[in-house]
Amino acid sequence: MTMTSENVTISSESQHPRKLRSRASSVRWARRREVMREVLRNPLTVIGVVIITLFLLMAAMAPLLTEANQPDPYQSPRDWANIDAAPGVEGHVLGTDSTGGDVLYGIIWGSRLSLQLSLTVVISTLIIGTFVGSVAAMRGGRIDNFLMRVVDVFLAIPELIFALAIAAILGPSFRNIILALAVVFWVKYARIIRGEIIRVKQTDYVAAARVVGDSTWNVYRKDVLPNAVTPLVVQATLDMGNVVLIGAALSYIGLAQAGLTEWGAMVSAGQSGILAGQWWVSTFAGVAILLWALAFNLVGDGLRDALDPKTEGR
Amino acid sequence: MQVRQYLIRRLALLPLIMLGVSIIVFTLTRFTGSPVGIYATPDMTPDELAALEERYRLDEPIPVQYAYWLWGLLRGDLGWSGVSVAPVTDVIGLKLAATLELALFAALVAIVGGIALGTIAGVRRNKAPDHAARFFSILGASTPTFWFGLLLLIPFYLWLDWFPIGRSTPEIFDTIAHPTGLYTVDSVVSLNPTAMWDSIRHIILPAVVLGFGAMAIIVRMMRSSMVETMSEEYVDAARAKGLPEKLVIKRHARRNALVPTATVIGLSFGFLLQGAVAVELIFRWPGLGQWVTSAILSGDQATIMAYVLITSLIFMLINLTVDIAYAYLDRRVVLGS
Amino acid sequence: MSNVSASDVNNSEDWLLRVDDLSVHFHTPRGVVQAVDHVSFEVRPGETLALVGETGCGKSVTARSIMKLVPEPPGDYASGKVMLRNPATGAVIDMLAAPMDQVRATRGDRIAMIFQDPGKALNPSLTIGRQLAEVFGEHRAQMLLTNAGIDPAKAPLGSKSVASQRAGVIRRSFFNLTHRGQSRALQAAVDASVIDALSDTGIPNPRKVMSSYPHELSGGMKQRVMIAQALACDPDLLIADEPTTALDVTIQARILDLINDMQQRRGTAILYITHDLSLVRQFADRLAVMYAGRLVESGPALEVLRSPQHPYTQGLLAAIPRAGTPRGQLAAIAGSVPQLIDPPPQCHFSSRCSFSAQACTNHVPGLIPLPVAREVACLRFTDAVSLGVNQEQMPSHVDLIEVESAEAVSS
Amino acid sequence: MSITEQQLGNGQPATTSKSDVMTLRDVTVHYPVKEGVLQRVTGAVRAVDGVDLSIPRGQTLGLVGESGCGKTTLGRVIAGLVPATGGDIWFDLDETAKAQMERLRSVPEKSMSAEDKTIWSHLEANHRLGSMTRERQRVYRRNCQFVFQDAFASLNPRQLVRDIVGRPLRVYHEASGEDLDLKVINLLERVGLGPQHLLRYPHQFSGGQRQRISIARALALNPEFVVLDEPTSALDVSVQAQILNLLVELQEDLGLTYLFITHDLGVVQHMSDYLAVMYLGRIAEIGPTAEVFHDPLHPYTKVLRDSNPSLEGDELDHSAHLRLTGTVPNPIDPPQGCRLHPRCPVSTSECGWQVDDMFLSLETSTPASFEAISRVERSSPFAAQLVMDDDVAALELFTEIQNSRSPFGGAVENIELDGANVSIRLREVEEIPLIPVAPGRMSSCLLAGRPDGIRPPAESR
Repeated sequence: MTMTSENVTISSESQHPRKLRSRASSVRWARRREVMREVLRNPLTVIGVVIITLFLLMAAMAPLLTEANQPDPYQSPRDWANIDAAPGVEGHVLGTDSTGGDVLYGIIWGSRLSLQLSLTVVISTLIIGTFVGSVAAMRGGRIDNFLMRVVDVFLAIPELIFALAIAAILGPSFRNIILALAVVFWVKYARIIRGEIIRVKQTDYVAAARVVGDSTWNVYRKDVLPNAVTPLVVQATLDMGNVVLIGAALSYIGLAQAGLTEWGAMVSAGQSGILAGQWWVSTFAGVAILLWALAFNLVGDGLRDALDPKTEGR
Repeated sequence: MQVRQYLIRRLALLPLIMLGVSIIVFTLTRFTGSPVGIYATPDMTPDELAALEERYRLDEPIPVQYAYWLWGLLRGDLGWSGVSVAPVTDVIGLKLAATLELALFAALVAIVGGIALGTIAGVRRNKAPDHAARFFSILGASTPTFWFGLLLLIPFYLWLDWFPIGRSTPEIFDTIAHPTGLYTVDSVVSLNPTAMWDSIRHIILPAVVLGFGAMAIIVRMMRSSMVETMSEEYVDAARAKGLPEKLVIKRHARRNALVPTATVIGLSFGFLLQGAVAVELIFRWPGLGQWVTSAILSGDQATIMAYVLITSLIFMLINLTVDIAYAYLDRRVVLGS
Repeated sequence: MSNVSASDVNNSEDWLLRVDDLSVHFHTPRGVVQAVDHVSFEVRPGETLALVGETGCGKSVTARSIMKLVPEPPGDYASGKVMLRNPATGAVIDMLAAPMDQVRATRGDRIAMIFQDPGKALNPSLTIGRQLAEVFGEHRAQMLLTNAGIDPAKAPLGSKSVASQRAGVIRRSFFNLTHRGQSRALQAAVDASVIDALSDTGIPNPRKVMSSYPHELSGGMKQRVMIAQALACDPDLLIADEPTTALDVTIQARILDLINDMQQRRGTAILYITHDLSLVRQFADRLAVMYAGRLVESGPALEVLRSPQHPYTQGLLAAIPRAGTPRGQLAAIAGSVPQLIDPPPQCHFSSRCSFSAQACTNHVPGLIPLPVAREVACLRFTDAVSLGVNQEQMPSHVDLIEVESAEAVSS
Repeated sequence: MSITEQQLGNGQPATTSKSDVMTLRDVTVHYPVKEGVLQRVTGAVRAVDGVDLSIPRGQTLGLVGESGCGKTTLGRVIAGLVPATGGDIWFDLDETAKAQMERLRSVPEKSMSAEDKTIWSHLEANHRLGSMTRERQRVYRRNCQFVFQDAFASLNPRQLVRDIVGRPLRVYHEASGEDLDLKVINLLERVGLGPQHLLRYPHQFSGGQRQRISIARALALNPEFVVLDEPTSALDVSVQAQILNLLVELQEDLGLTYLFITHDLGVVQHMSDYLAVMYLGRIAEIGPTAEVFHDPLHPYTKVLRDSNPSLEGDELDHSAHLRLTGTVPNPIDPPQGCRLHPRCPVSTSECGWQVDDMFLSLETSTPASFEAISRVERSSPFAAQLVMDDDVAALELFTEIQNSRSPFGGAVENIELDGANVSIRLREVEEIPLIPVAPGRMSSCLLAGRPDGIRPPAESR
């Protein structure tokens, strides 16, 4: 039993109802801040947040950091004079690849692609998954049964393999990788949210809302969803990283356009040079992928520890 | 016992799910047009192509094509693999054996390492070993397998030359019989120490690379279930009986912590099958992954479909096994609820 | 009415367990929780002492400290001793200071414990038989070997270790292969001991129960198994931590009957932890009341229940609904238990106490001996001079003579 | 106050008021049990199995029983949280309506006169749960509230107290904006909290305070009737007293009717006017609380009373107390006849002994005989043919049953020995209904009406 420091006591002059309303929202914000503080107490989480912030800055300021290549900024500018240049060569801090593409440029503009990939995939699948899972859990019965069988079919195929097949069939392009991952990822969310909603539906506070006579939609909106969403948030955070990992694997295999400043494609491009001792292209691109995934994993892990009721108080 | 009924139900559901998988995969492949290209040669005339389409019934509506394909599947005909220049069914066994061998060794690495690390972390919670194990597991989950493979190749292959690339040294490989298709097993069966050493040398590096990511998943699950069981009252009760701490951890805490971990081990097998694609590419391991990659790059639809079907089937069978193991490990479980 | 004063009793050497100035702290991110705060009491051989208090008062932590079962960290034995005397030899061991292997040898053998929820205190993945066998294997290896017809001195290493470590749990395959006859005899000896222990607690068909898993048994049966396991080695002291709270009243009644019966037959001393004062009356000899980590009152159970002296004990008793109380007029104690994170040095009950005075908020009342071997920690029994404060800062005073006469009237 | 024979027969305890808030007739809640590969329904957990009950207006009816007896399910059915699978639940019947309901309930719809049909459909539309009109449903919903055992679990952790307590008012458009805030403050003050608690989350309160919040929410719509499901069993005694006092005070001020569900006899004795004791899905005994306590008319009630530790009385000697043997039977397949008989300390040969009881007693008393049974052919719960391992075992079993002096032995109508076969037939007994025993008191024990009552026979002590 804890009495938190955020007890906002209402002094007598603020008991006027109109003031109460604004106090209510400030109490809610105070609570959110408190939760954030709880999340950020873990130093590993803070490291994750810092890395993510740096990546975001990098993506936002890409045109300022390096001059955008024309016409397609997502193709490295070719410096044919400096092929396979080692890091530190004039103008190429991290070296160049076998076509004279600047590694640093690739990493900076690649962060934009990664952001685009993870945001598109995670947000769209989050919406689809939440919708399907909610319908299944709230309706139950046949609808639930049917939707869950569909989910079973999707889950029967390991996600990378599924995405691989789709992307392969759609043809090599970064856009198709995004599409393929979106087709694959919603299932997980549908399943998570369904399980959580079924759990929450059995709680006494949902029963209490029904005793009061509130509508199903209101119960869903006020009681069920807010209390079911935590594991979904955690998973989505983790997936912001995972999506990039899988996307990179797909481009590594060769499912993105050639020469794209995508990190996985860069690892692949640098691979042939490794035997000749040109380690830098693959290594730096790989480090970028690793850091991206690591950052989101750290934050997701921290969120899970701080928010998940199952591990609460540990 | 309910386990048998549950098993029957799950097995009955299996073909249905496989049917669903096949429909999805088939529809996807036909989305992008006729797969006639795989049979065609560049110099064919449109008429010849049409004849070819007719021959493979590619001019029929898609549901009919699917029916023919399914009928073929039931008779064991998975079509023609363009990349292997052979019927899919002839090649798939060899490829599967190679991948399974790799996945099994990787699983061994992941399970043994994962359980050991997870146990230590769970017991010594919030102390140095715990922090290390947690960071290690997050690192494992964040490392791109293909990149990690490359990273290990540089010192161990390029510089030190400890571990060779590929599945075997062909000259040694050919000296023994291959009843199981698993090189390591076959070499042991044939009591050929040279082959044994060869098989081990080849598999270690790819197995470690592949197992690393899966181990991360197992470590975190094992850790959190150890933390949970360590705070159970029966652990205190075991201490109150006067049992030594080692026994308390082994017999009372770890035994029960393994139950939820079993599910994750099943899931991590999916991870292994996926990761195998990249690892096989890097280490030139002639398995399903390498096979499917070349199929993808040359638009060989029959091979892609066969690959997806076979991996899904393995994945489902493993999850089924895990569920049943779960029922035996945890006596309280009522299956299917 | 006996005229033995409290100090006489405390000085006598007739004790089994003496908890002396025990403090247990928990380190949390919010601060140090003083869960148990300078608690002292003793248990005499064969008697039942009930430790009573509400949720979070520290009674369970006290019980666990006796077994040294409080997890460190976050727990921390900040002060005190837990001394256990061997009634036969007079040797004393301090559970908190003794080396770990001595502590382990004592646990389960000389002190045993039963837990609140038998469903949680039994390992779900081991059969009942295996769990009981562990106790015998740990503490009675010699006996098992003798019963199996193996001379302990000449027993092969294998059978020794089977007996001592893993009795009935894992029959070592190698040993099993090489010493098949001995292995079977050993298993039979283990089984016999387990069956004996089970049937002693009135479990019907112990053979069947032995091979079942905990979830296959009802709650009452599981608690019987726990009792059988606790009493397997005939301990001197049984710690019963709310042993019937998770059970229905009809089952509770039977379990209490059983504990009573076992105590009478074996002369085990019992430390009974409970929140339910009405249970105490039925079978505790003495009673100690805890509030917010401190002992506030103790004495012979019936005396304390008849004429409680501490305002908290009085409130607690009055809050229990009884046949005679007019509806809606229960004497509730206002407010709730204070937090124990870095508490100020004061009487913890002062915030809820109707007698509370200024002195109560800046002095920690110590236990004061009362007649009839009773003790109470309340400033009402202290005089202002000894605290060095003015009389008007003190709560209304009660003279010891008055207490004595109240007892005389009541008895 | 006069109690007519008819009223008693209908399961209504003597009441001073004219009408019932809720009237239950033969209510059942069965949860299907699915089994096998195809998940066919093979049976049902009979959580509530044929309950007749009336809840008199303005009074407190206590409902006691042990865990798994169905008391919580029954409370949830009455509050409309769980649908009944059988029987009728009537809301707000006045005396005439109730008489009509009783008269027409047993008449099949076909044989009703046109007039009766109108009355019946009017009754159903206005009073019967499940067939009420939308408006009446709203009236019922507003008037019947529920307080949960675990207050914390019943408060949405993500809502402020203001939103939790004000929610009913919002749902029924009773208040909004400033008005809502004022009303919520009033409610909070009513239950002993203050405006300073308005903008806090449930986790910021102590257990007792949370239960106060949950009571405030239940009172928001000014209901007539509140189901209290173990409202204090998660609380410490000192806090429990606060909540009980509050509940009594609110009842007196607002004229509330309570259904007080609990397992704590001390609390129910203190709180309720009438007492219903449940065992295994059925009511064992019902009557005015004081009388039920003073002179129980069902052995189960007596065991409950004797098992309940108390601070008073002279009985430190509990050898005279009745105790139950064994454990609660499986509610999927409850015992025939009286549900208590296999565990009852005062059972007789008429209590409904069946073949399964025989196995149970054999297993514990003579495991050898039990193990020697190789096959059983049941023709009914009361008759079976046993095939034993050999003739000797059969003879042993035969003589054992024949010489049995237990109540079970008395129930044997016919037993035959033929080689290794033993066929046995026991007296068939119908389910024992709740019967009026004394004015205002009903019991479902056969012995209750008899001169010796439920006192145990001398030799079985």
